[in-house]
Amino acid sequence: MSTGAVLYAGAIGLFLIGCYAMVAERHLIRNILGLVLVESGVNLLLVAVGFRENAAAPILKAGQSAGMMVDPLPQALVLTAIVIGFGVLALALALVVRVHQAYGTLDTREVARLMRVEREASGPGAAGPRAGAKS
Amino acid sequence: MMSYVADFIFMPLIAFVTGLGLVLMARRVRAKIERRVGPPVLQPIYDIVKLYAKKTQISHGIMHDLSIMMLLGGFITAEIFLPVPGFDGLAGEGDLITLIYIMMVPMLGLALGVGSCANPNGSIGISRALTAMLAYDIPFIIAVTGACMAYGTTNLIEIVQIQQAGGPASWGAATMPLLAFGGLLAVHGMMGKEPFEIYIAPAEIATGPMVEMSGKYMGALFIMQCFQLYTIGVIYTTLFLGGGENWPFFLAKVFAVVFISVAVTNVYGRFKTDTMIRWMWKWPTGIALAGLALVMAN
Amino acid sequence: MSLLLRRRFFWEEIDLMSLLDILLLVAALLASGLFVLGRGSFAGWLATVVYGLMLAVLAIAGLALDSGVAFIPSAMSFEILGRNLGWRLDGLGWFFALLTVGAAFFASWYGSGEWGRKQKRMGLQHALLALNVLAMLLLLSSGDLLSLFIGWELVSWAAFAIMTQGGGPAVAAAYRYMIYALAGAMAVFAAIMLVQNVTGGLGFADLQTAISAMSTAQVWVLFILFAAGFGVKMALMPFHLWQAPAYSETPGASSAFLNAVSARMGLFALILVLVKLTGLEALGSLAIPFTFMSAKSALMWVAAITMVVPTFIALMQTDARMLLTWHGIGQGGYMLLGVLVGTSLGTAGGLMHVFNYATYQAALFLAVTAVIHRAGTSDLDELGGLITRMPWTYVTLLMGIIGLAGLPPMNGFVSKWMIYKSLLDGGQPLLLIMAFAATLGTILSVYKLIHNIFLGQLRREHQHLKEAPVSMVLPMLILAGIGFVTGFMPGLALNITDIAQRAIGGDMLPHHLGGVTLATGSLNMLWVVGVLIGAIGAGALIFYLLGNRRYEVHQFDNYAGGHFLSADIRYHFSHEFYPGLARVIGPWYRGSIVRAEQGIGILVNVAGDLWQAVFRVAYTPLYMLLVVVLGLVFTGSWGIVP
Amino acid sequence: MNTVPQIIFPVAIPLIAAFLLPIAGRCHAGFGRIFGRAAVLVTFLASALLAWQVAGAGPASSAMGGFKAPLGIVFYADNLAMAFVLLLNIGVWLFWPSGDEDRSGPYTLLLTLLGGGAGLVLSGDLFNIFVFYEIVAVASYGLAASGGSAAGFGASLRYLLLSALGSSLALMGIALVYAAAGTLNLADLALLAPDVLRGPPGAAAFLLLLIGFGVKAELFPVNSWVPEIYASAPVRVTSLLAGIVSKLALIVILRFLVLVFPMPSAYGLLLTLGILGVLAGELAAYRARDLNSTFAWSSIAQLGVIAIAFSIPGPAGIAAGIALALHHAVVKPAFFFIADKWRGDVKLLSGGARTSPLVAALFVLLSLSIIGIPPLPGFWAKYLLLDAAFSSSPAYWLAAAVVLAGAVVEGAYLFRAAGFFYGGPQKGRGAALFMPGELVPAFVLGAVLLVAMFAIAPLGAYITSMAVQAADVPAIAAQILLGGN
Repeated sequence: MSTGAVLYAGAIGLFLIGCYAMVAERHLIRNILGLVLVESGVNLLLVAVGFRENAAAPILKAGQSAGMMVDPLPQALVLTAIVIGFGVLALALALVVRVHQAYGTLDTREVARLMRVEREASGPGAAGPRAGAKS
Repeated sequence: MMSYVADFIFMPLIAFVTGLGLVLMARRVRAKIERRVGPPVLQPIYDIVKLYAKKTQISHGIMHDLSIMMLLGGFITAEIFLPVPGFDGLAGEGDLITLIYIMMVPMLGLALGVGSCANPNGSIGISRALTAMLAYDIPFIIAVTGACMAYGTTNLIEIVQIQQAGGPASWGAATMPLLAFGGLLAVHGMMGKEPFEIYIAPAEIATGPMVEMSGKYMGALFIMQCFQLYTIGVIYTTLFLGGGENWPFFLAKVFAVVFISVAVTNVYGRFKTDTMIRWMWKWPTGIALAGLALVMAN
Repeated sequence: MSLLLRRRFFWEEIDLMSLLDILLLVAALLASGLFVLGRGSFAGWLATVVYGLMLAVLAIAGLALDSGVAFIPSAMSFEILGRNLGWRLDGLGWFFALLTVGAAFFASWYGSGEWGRKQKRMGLQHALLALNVLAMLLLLSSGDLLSLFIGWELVSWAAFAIMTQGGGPAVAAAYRYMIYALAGAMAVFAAIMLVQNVTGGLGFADLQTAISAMSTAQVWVLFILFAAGFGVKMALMPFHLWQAPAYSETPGASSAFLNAVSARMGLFALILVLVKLTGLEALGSLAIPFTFMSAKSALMWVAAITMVVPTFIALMQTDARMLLTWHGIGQGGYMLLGVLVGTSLGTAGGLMHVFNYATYQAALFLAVTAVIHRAGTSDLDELGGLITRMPWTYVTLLMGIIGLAGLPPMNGFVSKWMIYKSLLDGGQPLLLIMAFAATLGTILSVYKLIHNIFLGQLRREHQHLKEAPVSMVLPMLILAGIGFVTGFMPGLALNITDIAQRAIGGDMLPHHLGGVTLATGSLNMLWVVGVLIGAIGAGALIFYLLGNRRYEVHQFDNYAGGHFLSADIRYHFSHEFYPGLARVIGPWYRGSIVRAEQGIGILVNVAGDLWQAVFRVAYTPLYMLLVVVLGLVFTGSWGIVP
Repeated sequence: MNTVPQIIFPVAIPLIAAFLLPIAGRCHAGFGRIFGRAAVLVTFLASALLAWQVAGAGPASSAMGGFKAPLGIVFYADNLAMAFVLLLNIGVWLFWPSGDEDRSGPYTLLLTLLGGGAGLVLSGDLFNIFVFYEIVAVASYGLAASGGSAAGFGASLRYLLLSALGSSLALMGIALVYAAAGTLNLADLALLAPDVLRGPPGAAAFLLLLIGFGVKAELFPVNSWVPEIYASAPVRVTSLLAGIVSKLALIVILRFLVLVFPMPSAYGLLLTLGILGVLAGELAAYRARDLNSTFAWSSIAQLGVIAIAFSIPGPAGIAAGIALALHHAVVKPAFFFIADKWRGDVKLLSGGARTSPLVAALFVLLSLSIIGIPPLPGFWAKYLLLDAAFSSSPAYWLAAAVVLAGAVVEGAYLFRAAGFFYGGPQKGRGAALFMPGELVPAFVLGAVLLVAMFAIAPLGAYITSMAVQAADVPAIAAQILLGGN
């Protein structure tokens, strides 16, 4: 099996595992880990797109033409994507902390149920701008 | 001009006198069937005179009086728009449809007058009478429509002419027997004879519309009955029996139409209102519709 | 106006541009003015006077149109998104405009007096009435399909606004109307866009080109969209359910206006689009496969069913206003049927019925409103015997119901006669029989109306009622009077319908003052009414001259079953007035269409809940992935989009 | 054809200001607030200047750092892009938090959103679009949670998970595009696309991009965050997200569709999702019990309608979509403002018209316009849509029928609410709730709507020219490539 094929298989595999974690797991942290896996898979895919068998690192030195190098652009993209993913991950974890503070659980269905209960309780009568909502 | 004056005076008078004869015939026939002697010839006139001469004449307000005028006026108008031998009257100025609707004016007048008497039995009678009208008018209308389609005109004079041109073979009764039969059944209902006299129902609602009618009000109703029998007879004759070639034939036909009705009426009991509607909308309507289909097919 | 006075044949000389512009401008100023000063008590009178002036302007326009001018153009026109919007008033529009402004005149007059003072927000009602008039004038003078649609929507929403004025149940009824009207409008919208797609334009001429250019299937779609869309407004079956409650709950004077003309806007649009532009021949040649029917005869049957069924539903009503509004639906069927027959007699009959209906229905509604004003209810089970208390209202109602039932000597008879005759001559006996049957039902039903309100026993609580004030009695008597005069001399009304008929095209109906003379049977109302009056006079002679003097007794001086009936014994036969009939036909229409309507409502509810559930229950990344998978599967196979 | 370096200003100014704002806020609280507003104003002025230039001299482009187009970061501005940049600016100004809180967080996020949003529509490069999309996304997660309520955090987290997964899918799509074409520059792609992106790989790439960006564009079925977020986020954030940000994502999708993937399967995909969105949104809104979720669902439907419009090939569809988008951007925020004042069951609206007649009138006006009643602007937008749809293939006729039927349902639920406003007994909440000050943005938008009604003719002409410009692929490609020179 060529390196490229391994790369693609790994990328797709990571992606699928991540998807499974996001869909099937009920724990928010696991969902987020799934998201991380999905992102890794996609990043790997991007790298694989730019990969060339037996090519050199994309550093322009004397005597090396662009065609002999690995495509550098996807790598730059992946760098950016990793940074973005990191930011999103941090924000997600921060939100998880707040959700846990508010609901005392990280079970997705439980959180969804509590949110619905809360919304319906704040329905007729008790309605009005909620606490802390500065609009 | 003079002919108009003659029309206006003589046509209602003839109608009235003939109507008296029809009423007499109805009562005599009934008496014969019931093995009674029956009233004398002038009995209908005696009745009317007696009622008009009564000392106590009770009026229930203007509408009550006005209804009597509408009653008489409506029928007098109808007589003037009927074609009879020698007098076409205004039959050319208003057609069959007009005539049918003019005949509803006295009906409405009577209904209004009875209503204004404030007697519930009268109102019940009117409710039944109007329902009955809805029942029998539908087959009647189908018969009329079919006849008009066949003759291609609603002009009464022309309808008569078309039938007379070909002799009895071209009479409506001969060319469209189903329509004529359906129409005859409807006409029977129109005369308010058994089994279609639920609206009077003497034992139940004390003769319904007549409950507050006394004296000359009742007399006017008698006159109305004369007109009614005559008008119905003439319309049927005009539509299906070739109209009037001359007075003897014409009167014979009119009496025949009414006779059929009064002769069969005694056999029956009384239909309930809904039974009457169902019957009228089943048999005469069905027969007339079949007749109409035949007319349309030709 | 000085211009008008200077010349002898002023309508030939003045700039015709101005007439329609004057009309629209005055209507717009009136509507906006009334919104501003609506609370003033003189607002109603001002509006009445302005409507009177508008009638005068319309009369001048009518003279011009009668003298052969094809239409009166407006200076107002816009170009939007590459389309020209224009307005012009032709004879057809003029005819309906005359009725609109006339109805508004009487409604406004009626609402300006005592009745209006008792209303809660009469100022707003006056303003909304003026708004309705403005919207209708815009619709009636539309010069292309786009302005027609704009006018259509304005009319719908203006009517909606005035319907909500009753509050409470009126809002619910108006809401129902709104949904129907909106659905109809969307159908019309789709139809005109279809026309634009074929021809690239939205002029009236484009519709004609479109129809000749379209395939049969497309023409069918167009026909159904137009017929259903406009049919909703005139409450053709099966889109009729909204009308009776919506019109009944509207406050009296406004309701009279709506009843008289609002639903007729649908008829106007149908005549314009289907009869004038499409042409009845084209409709007649649009055959329904595997039947003997064409689009035209299908529509005629729809009109006939609309005539019969609502009439018998009206018969079962227990509220005077509901009874009248249900009849309004049925009467619409007569008009459409007459127009669809297509002969000069039928068209004239249908149009004249529009005129007649406006007069007697407005009179009837105003009279019922007067009853409500005094007695506080229009429930037919809770009234009775008012003839002694409110004689003039009774006279109006009596004349109105004679017109509604189509009996001589009122004008309703003439137009119905023309419709019957045209059906007979047009070889449509079944439709004729249905028309007759509907008329019979009407007679029963209107008798119940007048009996339960005015005849029979007077209730104790009504013993000291007064007649309605002059400001209410006069307009309704005048309306009833118009009904009688045009019944006696139908030529007057036929002169007006002539102008509309000329605009529609086709043969004109020759007529004279008394009616029409045809080869197959004529009608001369001068004779009919003259003889009828004379005969009633003769009847009066027989009645008064012969026999003894009468004693007039009190209304309660009679007895039944051995009891003297008085106000203490409540025995007014009003509830379930036609029990036998109800037993027979009651089961026939136990609301299949009502159930269809409910079914659609339930369907929308369930579908809405399902969609909500789809979003609420699931954990959504799954959806995203599912769509990706499905999309990947199907992306290869997209061929239907260019 | 011109290159304009100032094209960067609408993107750069707010982003820089966003980073400076916390510092400014730390120095002095009041200064921080003014600083934020000032930054938006400056951005607006820069954008307006640019828009003026673009309107006068035609589309402009510029490459950052002097790299040539395929490698460099290219920005491209035409009338369409500038219109939405301006809209975003106005929206941020109008929906700037009115509270006097000291936290600089929301302000920073708003400025980030402003910069990111501008970058989103101005970018001429697929990956840049992705980056700006992420910036907008992160800003909107934060804004959605900025209400501080527990539900807000929960909803925001769910939104984040969904959106991040979508972004990953979009990135996958980008990878596919890159694998097939070897470039991510929109102009290059436009030129290469007919050769390399037809067929299943292109369709798959478009599908992934559509799903990814569709999260923000409220496309069915990846819009499940909408009801939650719009119910829990502060009204100004809701207005901004529903009114404007969702449109930016749609504009991006439109760019992909027109420039890179103009093929039947792509149009069909967008059309299908649009139709489903209309059905889902309208029907669900009909069953909603409070104003807030009613408008959230109806927003989904409206975005579906816009998606249908954009899925019609040719400038007519684009013009209809732009008109619908602009109309929706005016109407929907105003609706959300009204809904914010009447939270809870619609029945609580009872009698509201008596105490707040102006608000009720505004509600009716907005409802009429969004249903599409002439002569209000909403009608003309729908007119453009139907015009475009009817001159396309029968599939679009079906879409038009769905849109029209949807309008009926829309009328049903909007006027059910209006019925509560005007009818029914007064529930006693109206008096306390009439706070015109809080509703200023809504009234401003209502006034805009009325003004637009009288300017339909010029607006229509402008939108049409915008659409023609946006549909002219060769010119756009040439201009973007030119930007590198």
